[in-house]
Amino acid sequence: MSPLTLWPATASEQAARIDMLFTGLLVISGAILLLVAGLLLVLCARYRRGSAAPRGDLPDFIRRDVEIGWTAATLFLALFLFWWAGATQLRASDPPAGALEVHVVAKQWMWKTRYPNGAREINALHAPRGEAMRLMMTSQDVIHSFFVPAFRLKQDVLPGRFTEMWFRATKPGEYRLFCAEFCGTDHARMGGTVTVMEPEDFARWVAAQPQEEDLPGEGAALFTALGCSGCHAAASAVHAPVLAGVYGRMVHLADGRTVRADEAYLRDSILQPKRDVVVGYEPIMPSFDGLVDEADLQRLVAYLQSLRGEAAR
Amino acid sequence: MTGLGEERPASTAGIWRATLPVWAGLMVLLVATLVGAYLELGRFNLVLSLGIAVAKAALVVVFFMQLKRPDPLLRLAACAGLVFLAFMFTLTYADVLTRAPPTQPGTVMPRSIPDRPAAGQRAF
Amino acid sequence: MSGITAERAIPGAPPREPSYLTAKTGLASWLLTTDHKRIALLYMAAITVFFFVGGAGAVAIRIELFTPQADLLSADAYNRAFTFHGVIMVWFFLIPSIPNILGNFLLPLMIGAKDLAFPRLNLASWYIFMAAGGLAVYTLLSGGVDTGWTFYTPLTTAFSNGNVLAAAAAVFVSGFSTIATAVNFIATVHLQRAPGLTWFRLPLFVWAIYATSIVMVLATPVLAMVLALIFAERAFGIPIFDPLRGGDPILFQHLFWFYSHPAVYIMVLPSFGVISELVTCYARRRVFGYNFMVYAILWISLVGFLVWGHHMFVSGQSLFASLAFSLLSFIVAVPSAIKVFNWTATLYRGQIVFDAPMIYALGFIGLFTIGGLTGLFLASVPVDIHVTDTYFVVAHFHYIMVGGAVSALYGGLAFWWPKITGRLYPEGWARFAAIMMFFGFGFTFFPMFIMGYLGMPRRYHVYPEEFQVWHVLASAGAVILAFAYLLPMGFFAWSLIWGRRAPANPWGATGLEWQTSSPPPEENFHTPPVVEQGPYNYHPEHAGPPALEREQHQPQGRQP
Amino acid sequence: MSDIAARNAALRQPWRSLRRQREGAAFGIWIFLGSEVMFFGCALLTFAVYRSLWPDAFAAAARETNITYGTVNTALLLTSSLTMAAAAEGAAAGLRRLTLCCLAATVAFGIGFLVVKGFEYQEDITKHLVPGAGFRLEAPQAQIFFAFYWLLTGVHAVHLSTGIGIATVLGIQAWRGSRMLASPAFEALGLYWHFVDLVWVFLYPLLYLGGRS
Repeated sequence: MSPLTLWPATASEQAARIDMLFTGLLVISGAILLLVAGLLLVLCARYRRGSAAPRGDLPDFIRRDVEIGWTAATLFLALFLFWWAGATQLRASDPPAGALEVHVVAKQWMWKTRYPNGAREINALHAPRGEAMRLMMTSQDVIHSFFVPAFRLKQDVLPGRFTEMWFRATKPGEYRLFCAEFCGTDHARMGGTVTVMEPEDFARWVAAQPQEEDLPGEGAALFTALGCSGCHAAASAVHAPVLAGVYGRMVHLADGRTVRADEAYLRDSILQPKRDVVVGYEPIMPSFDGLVDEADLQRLVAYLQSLRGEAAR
Repeated sequence: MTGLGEERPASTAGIWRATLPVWAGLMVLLVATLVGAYLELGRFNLVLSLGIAVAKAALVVVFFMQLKRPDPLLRLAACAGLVFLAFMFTLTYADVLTRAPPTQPGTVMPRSIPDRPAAGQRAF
Repeated sequence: MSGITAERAIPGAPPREPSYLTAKTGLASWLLTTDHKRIALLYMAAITVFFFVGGAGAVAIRIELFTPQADLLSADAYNRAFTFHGVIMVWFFLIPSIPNILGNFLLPLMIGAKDLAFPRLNLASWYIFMAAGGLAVYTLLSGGVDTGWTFYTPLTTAFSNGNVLAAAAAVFVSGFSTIATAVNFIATVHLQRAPGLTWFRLPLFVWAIYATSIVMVLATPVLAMVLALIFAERAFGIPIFDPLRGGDPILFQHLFWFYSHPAVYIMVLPSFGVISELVTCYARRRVFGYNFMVYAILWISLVGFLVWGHHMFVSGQSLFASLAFSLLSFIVAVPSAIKVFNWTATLYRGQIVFDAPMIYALGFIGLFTIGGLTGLFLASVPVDIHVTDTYFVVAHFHYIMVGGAVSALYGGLAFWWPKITGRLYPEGWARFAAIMMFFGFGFTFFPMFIMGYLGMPRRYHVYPEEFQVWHVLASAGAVILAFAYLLPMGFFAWSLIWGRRAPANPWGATGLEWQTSSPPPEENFHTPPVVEQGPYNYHPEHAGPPALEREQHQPQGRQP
Repeated sequence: MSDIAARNAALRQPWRSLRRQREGAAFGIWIFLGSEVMFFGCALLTFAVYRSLWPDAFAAAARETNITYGTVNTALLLTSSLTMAAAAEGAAAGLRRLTLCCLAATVAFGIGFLVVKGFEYQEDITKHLVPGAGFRLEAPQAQIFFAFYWLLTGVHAVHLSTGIGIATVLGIQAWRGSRMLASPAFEALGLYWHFVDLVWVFLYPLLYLGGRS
């Protein structure tokens, strides 16, 4: 990059819209600034001490009408800008259905990304041009912020919850990724690269990534290692529900409710087992809150999901 | 501004006559809120107990804190905090109540945090 | 450009009567004084020290950022430097500066009172401030704190290895001082006004200090509580914002910004008051739209409480809340615009004199306009998402708080220097310093807008090379700015000994504070004034010799 | 005659009249109380948000508090407000005996409150209701409830202790005669005391009455 860049690279649909809004704001505020500065200079020159310009009382219309006039004008301008900015934001708020979903986990001081097929990267994100990509982000420690200037996008990443953002890249190239929320010692070094590729190249790249052991397989290992199988196996002495095929089924709870055993339900049941106890069982399961981290949870849930087919057989 | 110290009871008996009924009212409300807490009212338990708290506060403010005296300055000062508190509650709840479910706290468990007190991470 | 100082100094002034400065002597007469004027000087001494301490942090930051690598400071040292710069400058310089120095000194004088309503509380407030300052300096000496001045959880509560507890305690204690001063100011304005001084005859500076005090009283306790929560969580491990136990770090941000956005108005509203006094005096004109100016001040202090969420557009706050806060933020821009327009319009048909305070005031209007207009960018949700947490924001708030508040502080100090000390500052040097401050400021902070939009994140001690040119520009500008700050300290100090004696009203100004001698006697007025007119009773029609002109201006008050 | 002398002795700079000075004191305290409203309001907002996020954990946690102690303390504080109101009125009316007796009673009720609170704290500690390792309830969010329980009652106790201290000093000064009954300090103390009482009036239902039905 040349040392005197004045405008950042524009590489997403949203970036183009924000640039337009930004330019509009520049023009409007530039005009206001020129007006104020011009008035100041002209008035200072004309009414400097001892100049020949006439003084005396102000006419009534200046005192009242002008004041009301510019108050109203400012208010309308403010409301107009709100409408423009708000509309721009609302257009971009919901991700399109079928967006490619990538999980992002932030920790001091790195970014970890994981693609749907299990490929993983650190401090890097690859994205196909022209396709929507949705990032589901969470943090393992403090608040970070995922910031790609070329996309004009930024979203804080918090521990204990997901935040999401989406974009559709428009221009192949390599762009900077920053952490924008101060996160401790090496905040300034918590960055990486976002690479936008042509869709074919992206497909080739993803396929070529080393495939890690599949999530369900890792989940199965955990299921044994954490002792889940001790109770939830069919032959167990402890009275606990058998989990084969539970995913996606409706289950009846002890308090009379019926819920679908979806991903959220499974997560909750691992972390807060006392909350939604299935009818006919005692609330004896310990909480695994703090014992399993987010990645482990994803593995376990993936394993339980994989059992669906088994039960159908 | 109206003066202070006017229309005030000047005798011991007068003072008790002015204050004891308020105290009695407060005690009645205390019993009421205690009983109310054990009634099965669902969400309205909170409404009831806070309503009674507001009533008690009103008694104290109006009679003990002398806001019944027609001094606009003091009334203004007394209301200012409440008005801004209302702003704070409204706008904070405008966020908390409209967040998408995955962005509420407690959706994901972060990895246990190293150099913090190991307090309560394990509930068993 | 003809100055009024040179012509105004009255040769062979009458023998000086005892002033508040000379009425009593000895260290105890200063440290135990309940005289608001002396307490103002105590604050001035303390705040000057903190300005240097906070400034040292800025110097370290700007030197480090000269190159993209970490040369001077390690990552941790840099984090401590900017945190300390922020904490000291916000709570120990900007927030107390104009209210506690100029406000303390001028408020009773401007309303014709003998003192503030609660003089002993005023002194106590200074001691609390000093205790807080001591804690802040202790924080620095004990290794500093590396959380940023915003103290975001859970970094602050669980991860930071700095001395968070001491820093939080320092800010917490300083809050008591702020609240005590504000209570004092509000009660004074309500109950100590001179006979005839109705609300709409108050100078705008008094209105500004009054509105600021309301903001202080209602916002500071929220900061105090939220710091207490942080303190408890870090010190005793009780979970409040802990995500492991269902806590919500965003809630912390709501509470923090509920204080910290109004805090911006605590810093800038008093400047509005100062600028209104300066512009009217040097344009020799009644302020344009006095009532609108008053309503604008009150409107800002009210709506200023409702816009805090614009700091949180990327925090994970709901879109609905973001849009609501965005609308309110655009609306709060209106009264600020009114003020800028009205100052400009005050110049119309004036007799403008370009003395140093006026140059500071004109510089203020320019810088504040840029700062305010870039506020529109930050109120727009999509643009803010891109530029928040970048140097764009850094530039924006420095334009408001440093370009604005510090220009007003220096302008106000120069303007009231004769009243405070009884000496005239050297006009030529002061004009030079004022012009230098304007340009030095522009060189330092304007490049930050550009690199902010390019994507340079804030709080980075190492950065990609493409930003270096802008950082070098900013650091070079900072050198000019530093001289512009130091120079007035030099000539103000010089004037204490060699400056010419000031008459009671060297600028021919109309405020009540100019109706008493310079420096004022201990009891402020020999005979309590009675007010019969509105403020700013200037008459630009006549541009005669200054001495004549002074008599033509009806003073606001009269001695009965 | 002594009344006028007393009034003059109570008048301070920069006030022009005692009446105005009294109004100033009351107004100053009211502004300060506005600030205190925001102080406690901030914590109550945090509490309210968490209560709406985790209603079950908060109800379960609230059941663990000792309602007997809480109720007794509420009664004690409300009664202390009665005596404080009588003391302030008595001082304004120049009734020395009433003022001194009622101030003493107020201080006694205040100390009584703290003593009961001490027993309650002790019980809470033995019942493992301090957030952290070994906390008694399982839901992690219950710890947040108790974080607020300790924090709010603690901050309230600090306020109350301040009130007790000031009341004691004023009482001794009035008894010795070094402070005139006409001084605005009594009314100011009264306002502060009632405010501390009001804080408890709201803490009581929030901390003790939840989840009882």
